[in-house]
Amino acid sequence: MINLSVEFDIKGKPSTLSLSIGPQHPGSGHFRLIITVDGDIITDIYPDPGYVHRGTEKMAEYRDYFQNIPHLERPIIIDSTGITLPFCLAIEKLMDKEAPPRAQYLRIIMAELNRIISHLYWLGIYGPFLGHTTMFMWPMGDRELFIDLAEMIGGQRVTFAYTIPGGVRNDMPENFKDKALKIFDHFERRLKEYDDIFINNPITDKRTKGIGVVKKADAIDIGLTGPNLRASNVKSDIRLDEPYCLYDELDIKNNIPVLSEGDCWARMMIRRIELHESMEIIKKALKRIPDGSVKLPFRGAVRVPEGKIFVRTEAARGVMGYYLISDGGKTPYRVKLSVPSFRSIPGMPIALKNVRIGDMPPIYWSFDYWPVEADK
Amino acid sequence: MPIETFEQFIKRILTIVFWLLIIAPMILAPILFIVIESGLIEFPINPYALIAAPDLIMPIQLELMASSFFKVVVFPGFTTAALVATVMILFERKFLAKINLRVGPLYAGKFEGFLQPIADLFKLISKELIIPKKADKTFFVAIPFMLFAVVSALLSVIPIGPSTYVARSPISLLIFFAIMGFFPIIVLLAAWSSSNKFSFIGGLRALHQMISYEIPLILVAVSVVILSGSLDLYQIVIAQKTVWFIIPMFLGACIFYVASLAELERIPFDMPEADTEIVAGWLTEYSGMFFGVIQLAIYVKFYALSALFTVLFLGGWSGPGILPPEAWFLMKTLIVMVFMIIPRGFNPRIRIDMMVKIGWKYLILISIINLLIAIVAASILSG
Amino acid sequence: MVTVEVSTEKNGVVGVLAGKLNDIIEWGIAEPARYLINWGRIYALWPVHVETACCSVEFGAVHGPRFDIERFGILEAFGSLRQCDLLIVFGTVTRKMAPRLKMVYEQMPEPKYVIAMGACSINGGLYFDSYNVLPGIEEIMPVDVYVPGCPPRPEAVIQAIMLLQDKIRKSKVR
Amino acid sequence: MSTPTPPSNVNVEVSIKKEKQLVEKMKNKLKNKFTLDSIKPGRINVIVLPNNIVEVSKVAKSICFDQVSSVAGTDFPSDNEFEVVYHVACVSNSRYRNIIIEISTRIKKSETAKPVINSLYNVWRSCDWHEKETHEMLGIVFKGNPELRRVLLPEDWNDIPPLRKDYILPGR
Repeated sequence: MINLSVEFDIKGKPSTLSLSIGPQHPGSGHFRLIITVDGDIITDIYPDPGYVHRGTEKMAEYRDYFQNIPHLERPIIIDSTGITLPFCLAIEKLMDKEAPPRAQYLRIIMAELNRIISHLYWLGIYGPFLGHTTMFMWPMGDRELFIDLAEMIGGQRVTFAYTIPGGVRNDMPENFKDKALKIFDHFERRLKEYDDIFINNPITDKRTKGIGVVKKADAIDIGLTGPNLRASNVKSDIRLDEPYCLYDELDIKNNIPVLSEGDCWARMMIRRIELHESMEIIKKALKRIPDGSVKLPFRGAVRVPEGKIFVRTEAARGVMGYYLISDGGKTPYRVKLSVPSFRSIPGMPIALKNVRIGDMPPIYWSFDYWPVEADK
Repeated sequence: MPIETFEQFIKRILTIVFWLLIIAPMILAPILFIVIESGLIEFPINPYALIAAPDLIMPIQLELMASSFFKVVVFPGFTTAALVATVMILFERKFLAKINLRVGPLYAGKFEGFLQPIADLFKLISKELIIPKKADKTFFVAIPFMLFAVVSALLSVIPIGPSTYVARSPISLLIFFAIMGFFPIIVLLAAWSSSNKFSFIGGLRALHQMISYEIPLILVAVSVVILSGSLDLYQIVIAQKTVWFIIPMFLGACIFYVASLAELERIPFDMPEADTEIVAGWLTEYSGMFFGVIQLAIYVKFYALSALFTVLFLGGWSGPGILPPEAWFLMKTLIVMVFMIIPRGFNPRIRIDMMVKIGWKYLILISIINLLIAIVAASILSG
Repeated sequence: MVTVEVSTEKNGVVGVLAGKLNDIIEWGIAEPARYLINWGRIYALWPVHVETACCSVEFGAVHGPRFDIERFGILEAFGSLRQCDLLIVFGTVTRKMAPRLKMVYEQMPEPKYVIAMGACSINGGLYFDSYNVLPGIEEIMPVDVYVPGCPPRPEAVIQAIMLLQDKIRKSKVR
Repeated sequence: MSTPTPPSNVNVEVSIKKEKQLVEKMKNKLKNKFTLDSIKPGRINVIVLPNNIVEVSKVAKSICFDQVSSVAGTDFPSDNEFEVVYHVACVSNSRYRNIIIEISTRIKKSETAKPVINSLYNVWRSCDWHEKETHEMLGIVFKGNPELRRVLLPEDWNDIPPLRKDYILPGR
């Protein structure tokens, strides 16, 4: 049934060399970039995604709303709250219900924790892509601390399935706040060490500044989102523009970094600053979190009234949008995921044009492209 | 009976040795008796006397140790260097792990994974050797042995002690650099014969890198020659009796350090093997023991350049008499090697154009300044 | 590694002697050599860097300081697959990935080992009914150790490595 | 929209003021080339005919809707139609950043020909890859898209596009 003899031809022109970067390449994920190099300069880029296309959207039509939550978080398990939260919001809006305030705050805490976990993983891969092995190990080690925190609330290492329609699965334990603040203090110190060893390293500066530039107009035009867009001097963040989950009560106006360079360095720094700012947001949320129940009493299969809705939230990689059509049945009629990684694919040909082969891995990864998410 | 644990293995080996010791006299002694008594073979010393008086063996051993074969192959030659390299491979892995806040190899060997390189060696020996269909087979197979030979030759000119050296020549420094000139060619051949795009890019990068960094390396060596007044590495060590050359020529030592990092393809200059960019560079197609031999040769080259650094700047084998001079030499070399490993812990890799720019623009300029310093220092030192 | 073929078909004294000699060689040389080679393989499993799906996140965590798989001699993401001997299939294998994965497996030198990590690589897992996912990888390559979980915890991956080591320890050397 | 109490009618009226202004602006320029489906806080849903979609979207772009968030195609076998919705967000103007305009259009299915619609690539470059995906998943041809190639499905896929409702999952 499965054809195992597909030919992997890559197109090439005379006097240039075509290189297939991926899917088995230390500098690629589950993704292939076919680049044409003239000497050491990349002249042509042909992104070839689809190695992890698992038919999530089709399969979502066969699962009911609760079954869909663990199913829909699989595309991006390092940011699982980021991808399940808009789905739950969409269901709640179609049912015209609101989660209790404590649940909303818990969602904020979990989403920001996930943002930190995701950014740390990103930083951990960015290090070796620049040839810095220590920068792989340190973020991976410190990520475990935040995974511990998330595990305290969610009960799993990465796939929490924490947000459900009508609230969150369970309340946070009592000692969470103390432990979280302790870990944040520790991590603030660690971040300074990261700065010393990697971020402010003169070689990192030289290698990332001024390469892979995506200008503001281009960034808007090709549809970049999230940190990539904010690195190109656009202050666009759904948490601020269209606040969900009581983000508007937290006054996060100053917690959203914007840089104007639009290069590899800016995209790195945005995430580096967001690591810090997400902790600040969690601290604010922990201060204001009210008491009360954490979920509406749902039992059994949810029946969502007929309707269409588009909901978007700010996940770690950018705008996570869901277009949900319900026909009143047990299962959704159509779930369309608009994932941020998919929207950063067109950024690569622009950023990778006329750079050297050596700059390809850092530029590619500076978009925080997560192929599993993009392929759905 | 299958062996499953380490204890069983040791027990088996001991049993084999025991039985061999029992059986060997029973079979060998009569044969030896017949051979000696029949007078078919003339022995310089009566073998019976050897058994009776062990001190007669010493002259033979000394003669063996003085032979050039022993010198090339075992002591100051390849085996010593390979041993040091093996220790360094293990040390590098443990040291990097400690920087990374990890443990590093732990279970190979009962204590702190100290047998890890041996495990790697056994694995590589037993691994399948793949020669790609489109590769130039002759060169592809020859490259590991060529590297091996060149590296051994490199070691032969370095004097380890006042009387411990393989070859002494009035122009041994020149010979060292002449032999080092083979590396770019071998690497390019390796890259080309693999017929792999990534190999080829890696080979070209290595060529760029080695050629552009050999010039500052040689210019610094020239300044050492000016200070010592000799091209002989032995004489250079003797000339450092009063003051090590690292003191008048700290700048030169720094250049030499940076340039040898580039020459050795170590981070931050590891573009020829940058795995996230071009898979494994010119090593991409090598598998099994070919890879092992090349890696060993690279580490032995690492040792050779560190040894050269010791000879040129750290006074070679000179040191207080509490230890033999060879020990001082090896100790200094090991310290230099550790210093060459440290940048790997906290530096990203640089780009090829930056590397070429640093090499041609800055390092050559600074090494010419260093040459002037050397001239001034030489005039001061000579009074 | 060392195999000495002495014919044992002859009857009589010669046959018996040859059989004994074979046994002695097996006992004294082949068996210690087998142990030694296998011991080397156990502690030098270098994994291929081929990611098929999301379980690679947990494999990244396994390399991290908390779990540190290098204790077992496993290097972090290694350069070329020509020098690797462990293929860890990180989860879902799609129809587009399957031929590539098989190609990667075929390009690795012998001996090679495969760990199927995650429910998806065992039988399709969560994606059992998907149109683009292989129901397990055993139809394209032989698998040594299966690690269930979605995704498996790092401890499970370490256990899989230890099981694989056990398997290698008892295996014959070719 | 995120207040804990259910919003009263007065609040809704106030919160959709901006949206109404935008719709007025579009109506002035386009007369009756689109029909307004619904206005919710932050969401304007307009229905256009396939022929008018380029014109409408050009106007939408001129009033600062500059980034396509998603292009969602849906199969409605009961109506024998495909629905294509462009969700267009505003990024450059902070005043309208909370608003998404949903331009939806419906294409009739036919037994013989593939469903065809004009691509909006020349209006918004950001819809390029979304259109590729929709083309692949539903078989809708976007006329004017420069490179409608296969992105997600395997090279040897020769079944009907998987997101159509008459494609049954093999595992079910």
